Amino acid sequence: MEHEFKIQDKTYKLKIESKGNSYKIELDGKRYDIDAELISSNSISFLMDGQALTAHLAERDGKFLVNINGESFCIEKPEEKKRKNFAGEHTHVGEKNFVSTPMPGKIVKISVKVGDEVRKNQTLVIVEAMKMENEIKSPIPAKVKKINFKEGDLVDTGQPIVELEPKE
Amino acid sequence: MEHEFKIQDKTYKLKIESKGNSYKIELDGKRYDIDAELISSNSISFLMDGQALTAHLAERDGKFLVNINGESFCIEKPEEKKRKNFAGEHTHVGEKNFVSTPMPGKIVKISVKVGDEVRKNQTLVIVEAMKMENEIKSPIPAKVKKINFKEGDLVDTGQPIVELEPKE
Amino acid sequence: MFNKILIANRGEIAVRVIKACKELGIPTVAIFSTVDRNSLHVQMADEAVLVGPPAPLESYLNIDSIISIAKKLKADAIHPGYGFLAENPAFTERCEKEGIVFIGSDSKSLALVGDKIQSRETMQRAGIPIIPGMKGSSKDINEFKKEAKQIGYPVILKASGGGGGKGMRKVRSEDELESSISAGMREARSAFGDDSVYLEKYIEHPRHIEFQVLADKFGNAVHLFERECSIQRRHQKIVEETPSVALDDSLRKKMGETAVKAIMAANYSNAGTVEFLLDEDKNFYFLEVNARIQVEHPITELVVGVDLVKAQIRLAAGEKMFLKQDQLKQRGHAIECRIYAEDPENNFLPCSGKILFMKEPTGPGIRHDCGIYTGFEVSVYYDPILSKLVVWAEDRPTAARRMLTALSDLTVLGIKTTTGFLKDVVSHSDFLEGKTTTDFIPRNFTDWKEKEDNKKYLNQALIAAAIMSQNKFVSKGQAVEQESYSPWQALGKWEIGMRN
Amino acid sequence: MFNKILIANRGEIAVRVIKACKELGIPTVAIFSTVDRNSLHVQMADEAVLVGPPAPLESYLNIDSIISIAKKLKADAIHPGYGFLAENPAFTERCEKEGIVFIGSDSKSLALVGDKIQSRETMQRAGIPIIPGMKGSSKDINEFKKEAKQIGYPVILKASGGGGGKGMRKVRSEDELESSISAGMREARSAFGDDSVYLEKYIEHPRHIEFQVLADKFGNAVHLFERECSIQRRHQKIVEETPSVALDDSLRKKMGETAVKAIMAANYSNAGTVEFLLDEDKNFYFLEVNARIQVEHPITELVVGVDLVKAQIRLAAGEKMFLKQDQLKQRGHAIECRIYAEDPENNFLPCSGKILFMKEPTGPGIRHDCGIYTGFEVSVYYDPILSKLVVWAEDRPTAARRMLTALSDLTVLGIKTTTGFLKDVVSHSDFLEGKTTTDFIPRNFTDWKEKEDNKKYLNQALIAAAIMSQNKFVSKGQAVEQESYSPWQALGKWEIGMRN
Repeated sequence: MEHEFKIQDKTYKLKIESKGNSYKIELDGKRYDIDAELISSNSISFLMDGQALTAHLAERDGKFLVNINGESFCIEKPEEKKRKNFAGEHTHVGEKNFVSTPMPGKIVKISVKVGDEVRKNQTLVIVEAMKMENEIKSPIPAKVKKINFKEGDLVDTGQPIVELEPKE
Repeated sequence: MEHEFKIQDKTYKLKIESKGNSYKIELDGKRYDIDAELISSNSISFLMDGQALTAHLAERDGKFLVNINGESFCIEKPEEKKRKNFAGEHTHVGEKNFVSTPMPGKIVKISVKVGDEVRKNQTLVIVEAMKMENEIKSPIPAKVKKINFKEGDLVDTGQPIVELEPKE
Repeated sequence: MFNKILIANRGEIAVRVIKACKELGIPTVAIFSTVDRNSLHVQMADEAVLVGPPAPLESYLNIDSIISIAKKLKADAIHPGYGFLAENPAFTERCEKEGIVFIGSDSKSLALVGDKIQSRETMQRAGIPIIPGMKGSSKDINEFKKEAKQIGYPVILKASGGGGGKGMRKVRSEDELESSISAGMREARSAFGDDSVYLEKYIEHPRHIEFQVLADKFGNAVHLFERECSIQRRHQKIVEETPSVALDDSLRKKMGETAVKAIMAANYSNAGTVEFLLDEDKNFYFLEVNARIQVEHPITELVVGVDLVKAQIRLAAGEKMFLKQDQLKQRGHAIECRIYAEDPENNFLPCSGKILFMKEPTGPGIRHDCGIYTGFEVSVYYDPILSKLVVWAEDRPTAARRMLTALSDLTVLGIKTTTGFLKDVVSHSDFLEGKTTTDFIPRNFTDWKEKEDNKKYLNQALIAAAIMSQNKFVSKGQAVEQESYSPWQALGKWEIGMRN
Repeated sequence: MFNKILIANRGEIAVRVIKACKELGIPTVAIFSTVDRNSLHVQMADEAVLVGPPAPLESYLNIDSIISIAKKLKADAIHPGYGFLAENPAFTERCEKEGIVFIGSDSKSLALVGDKIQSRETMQRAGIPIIPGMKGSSKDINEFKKEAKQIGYPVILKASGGGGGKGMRKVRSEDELESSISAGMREARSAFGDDSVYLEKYIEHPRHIEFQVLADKFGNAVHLFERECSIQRRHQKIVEETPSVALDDSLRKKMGETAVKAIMAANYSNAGTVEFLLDEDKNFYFLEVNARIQVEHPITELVVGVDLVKAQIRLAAGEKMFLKQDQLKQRGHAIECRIYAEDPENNFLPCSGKILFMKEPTGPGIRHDCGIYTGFEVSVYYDPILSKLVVWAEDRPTAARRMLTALSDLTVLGIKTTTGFLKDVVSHSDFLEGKTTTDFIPRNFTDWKEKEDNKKYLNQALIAAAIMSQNKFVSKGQAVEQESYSPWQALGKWEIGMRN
């Protein structure tokens, strides 16, 4: 069986054969003989040529969250990814020409109004979460096209708060 | 809905009505209003008239094993009990006229042979488990009827090791 | 001693206080907001009562509700923890009026030390060195501008009403002054219910050294030595240790005596901390009195061998000072790392969400003061502190090494934490050499990223994911059935059995 | 320092040693028998190798296999833990021949102190008080009978080759002598590979007081004060504490000096414990030297502030003594409770089976040295110790109280443990008053039963069971889906999705 995974932008392919708790795995042209035991529903104990390791795993949104000896990995399964929506992604800015908050919170201040021209890095909105204020700034010189919230509103990640029209 | 439970030889009946996480329970003629939250798959957090409690539970062989603030309970569900076999029970002696080991181990010595007359508390068999020797004694004055194992054998809980014929 | 203590807090500090009460045999009342029904402090207390909606002003800052719960349940004392109402003289005064013992100092001394400007004046009169700065707060931007110019940039903006970095901002030039003041005032109001702010001289490359003091109600006080808390980001301490490598015995003695003098000058009782800045020439300046149990109190407990929370309760109950200064000794070295739900790769923005899996480090010399568990939902409403990992060892290098292995053993899946960042902090050469000044983080860790390429276990992580993906385990039907004994799942199967 | 250490043990002590090695930066090799593949020490070591079938003689006592694994993996030192090969001079000698450092004393001194009769003679010559008893072992029952008569009943039968209560039996009269000797010899052979046993005078109402000693290879030794281990059942310690209430400073000093003298007389190096009996008139008698790290070592670590396992490793590597006697101080009080998989209501018969759910106690002053976890299968093959719950506090009453709450917080479902029994022990008035002699358990706890009728939470337990039984949670389909994020279960659902 073959598996394809992504970590950040890099793709990895693994071939895997198993018999009971014994696995033969091919990765990057190297072969590994592995004895893997399920220690709990979130933990696997491995022996790889004598090397002992315990991996802790959880799964969410088509991704494996893995921790081995304090190192964290977020491993995407590309084929599953497609079936998921994009909620929870950090869509701050960029191609979409709007700003959003990277974490849910309450809008305490909106410093601009529709039609305003804004500098790059000018503060547009202040969102308070966990008692800290976070300034949401304009990533580009732009004109404010639309404002979708008012002060006091709760706002979730990914929701467009202020929509922008880029200036050349 | 009604539930019947047994702890040791005592039977308890509970009436229970629920709506979301709210429960109305009647037990021993008393009524309790309870807010119960599932904290993990083995733990419930209760609020009973302000009193806060966390119960840890596991289930095996038709029994709930419950621990609350360090107090342990073994709660049987009689209706489920019937469908289980009796393996794992501590059937030392008694009505069945045989002796068995309360834990799995290895027979290191059998001190009697078929036909022997034995006193009450006379050692019949020595079973070693976890590096400790445990003497299995005759619960009654009796005559040895049958011996089902030999020295060196592994023996499980509940298996009749020596069968006895009671003496009047 | 008290009959019942209400804990007006949540998270790890509420858990810590409940444990102390349990050991003292005092029943506890937890309060919780609607999003905190499943929090650990609710599970551990003897009684737990809903205090209000999630917003702090309506729950953990809601004085009327808290007092009425205490009276209804006949709690004769309230422990405020840190944050929330811990340093609010109005709350303390209300407790005093209602005949409930506030576990802390009295409202008068709290009002004094809680007002940074007043307390600076008091300390100055008592002969304690202070940092040059504004004599009072103001609402007038021009006054701030004038004062700032007089003190000389860079200056630092502080909230009069509280600590913990809330409302605090470094201001480099007049350009930044106005927006900093507005933001600082809003944060101050939200955090402390008081928007007064003021300015002080910003000292370059200082160390943050604080002294723990315990005082009874009869004018007796001892100090329990220092904590160095120089490693901060956004003026929030993240790593603390004791002893400080910057102090020798004579400076330690002098600062300790000054700390006791400061506490006496304020007529302060119970546990309090006197914060100093120590400059590069070993001059020290009074910063403020933290009139509460500190987040970082465990390192003192481990090195001095005194339970500070129990001491608070005993002193509040009117016991005379039970410790003698000359019998207090430091032994070994302790370090604390604060574990926050924050994304260290994204400007430490707080994160919320569900803890999918957690495993706590254990072992000799490891203490984990923890407010979360597997399945717990971290909400957006409160301070993102999840837990405090504290280690003790015979000496500083051993403690640093122990902290590194303990951080590696701490597993939290499902939410970003500062753990990986902290591993790099405690293994950084400047940390190991004791070069810890308050600019340690900006100096060494600006734009920190986890070193993806250097990860040792990349292949193993991929292999783990592959084995999980392999439906082998599942199709064998072993996983859930063999490894899980949850009654829920058992009932699930039983249900199915019934339908057949 | 060593390049790699093989740990020739299992369970909590193997875990303890691996943690020490990790902090020292030394890679570790675990060995495991076929039933121990899922044990904690295998998960924590850097390398893990199958050593043989479950029976100890074929696995953890299999000298040839262990040596060959060490050589193959280039481990240059072996830590034996306690039990198994810890006090086997043949194993130590083999290590010496193979050029592998045995982390303990050398084979010559081990042979001396391991032979109780030889060591008694050596101690007697060195002027150390000993208990009247047989001069040597014997295979002749008549010699035992003669000696017993001469010493006077009651006498105590002991294994020459080891400690820990294995092979040890009190003999009240000549009637019991023969069967006791046979059983003792069998147990001794099974536990230590040597069936020599001997007799000693049985002292009434003694306390068991032992002193921890550390010695380097150059003739320097210090003691780290006493541990009182009087609370025993079947000659197995179950609760230990330090300091002992029975010692004053002058007796403590005298016994400590005697302990160091005993270690020197045996030319012993590394960590060793000198056991004494203390009678009602405060006379003390040498019992034996325990030539290993003790089960109860954590209480000394907490009170004296020294990591004994790391000290063992450093001393074995040839470091000179790094501690000075006059700088060692006791601070506060520590208690250890051993958590065994035993049924205290059924003559402490060992129990085996699966741990369905476990929750460890945590908090200030609590240390839990643990070899098990939720889902772990306790096998019948080895010593039934599951973990050690250790607390430290400022004083004895506070420590006892902390132990009681920590025991209440320890949850183990699925297997019987001694936890409930230990709660009654540490809250017993004799314990609280320090009336701890070795007959504490038979005196106070014969036929102990858990007080079912006195249980406070009976109704709540029934209600919990009822709520679980109510299919509400399950039919809502919340339980498994919301609360469990196991990839196995996720894959399970995904599988079903694929088939549709």
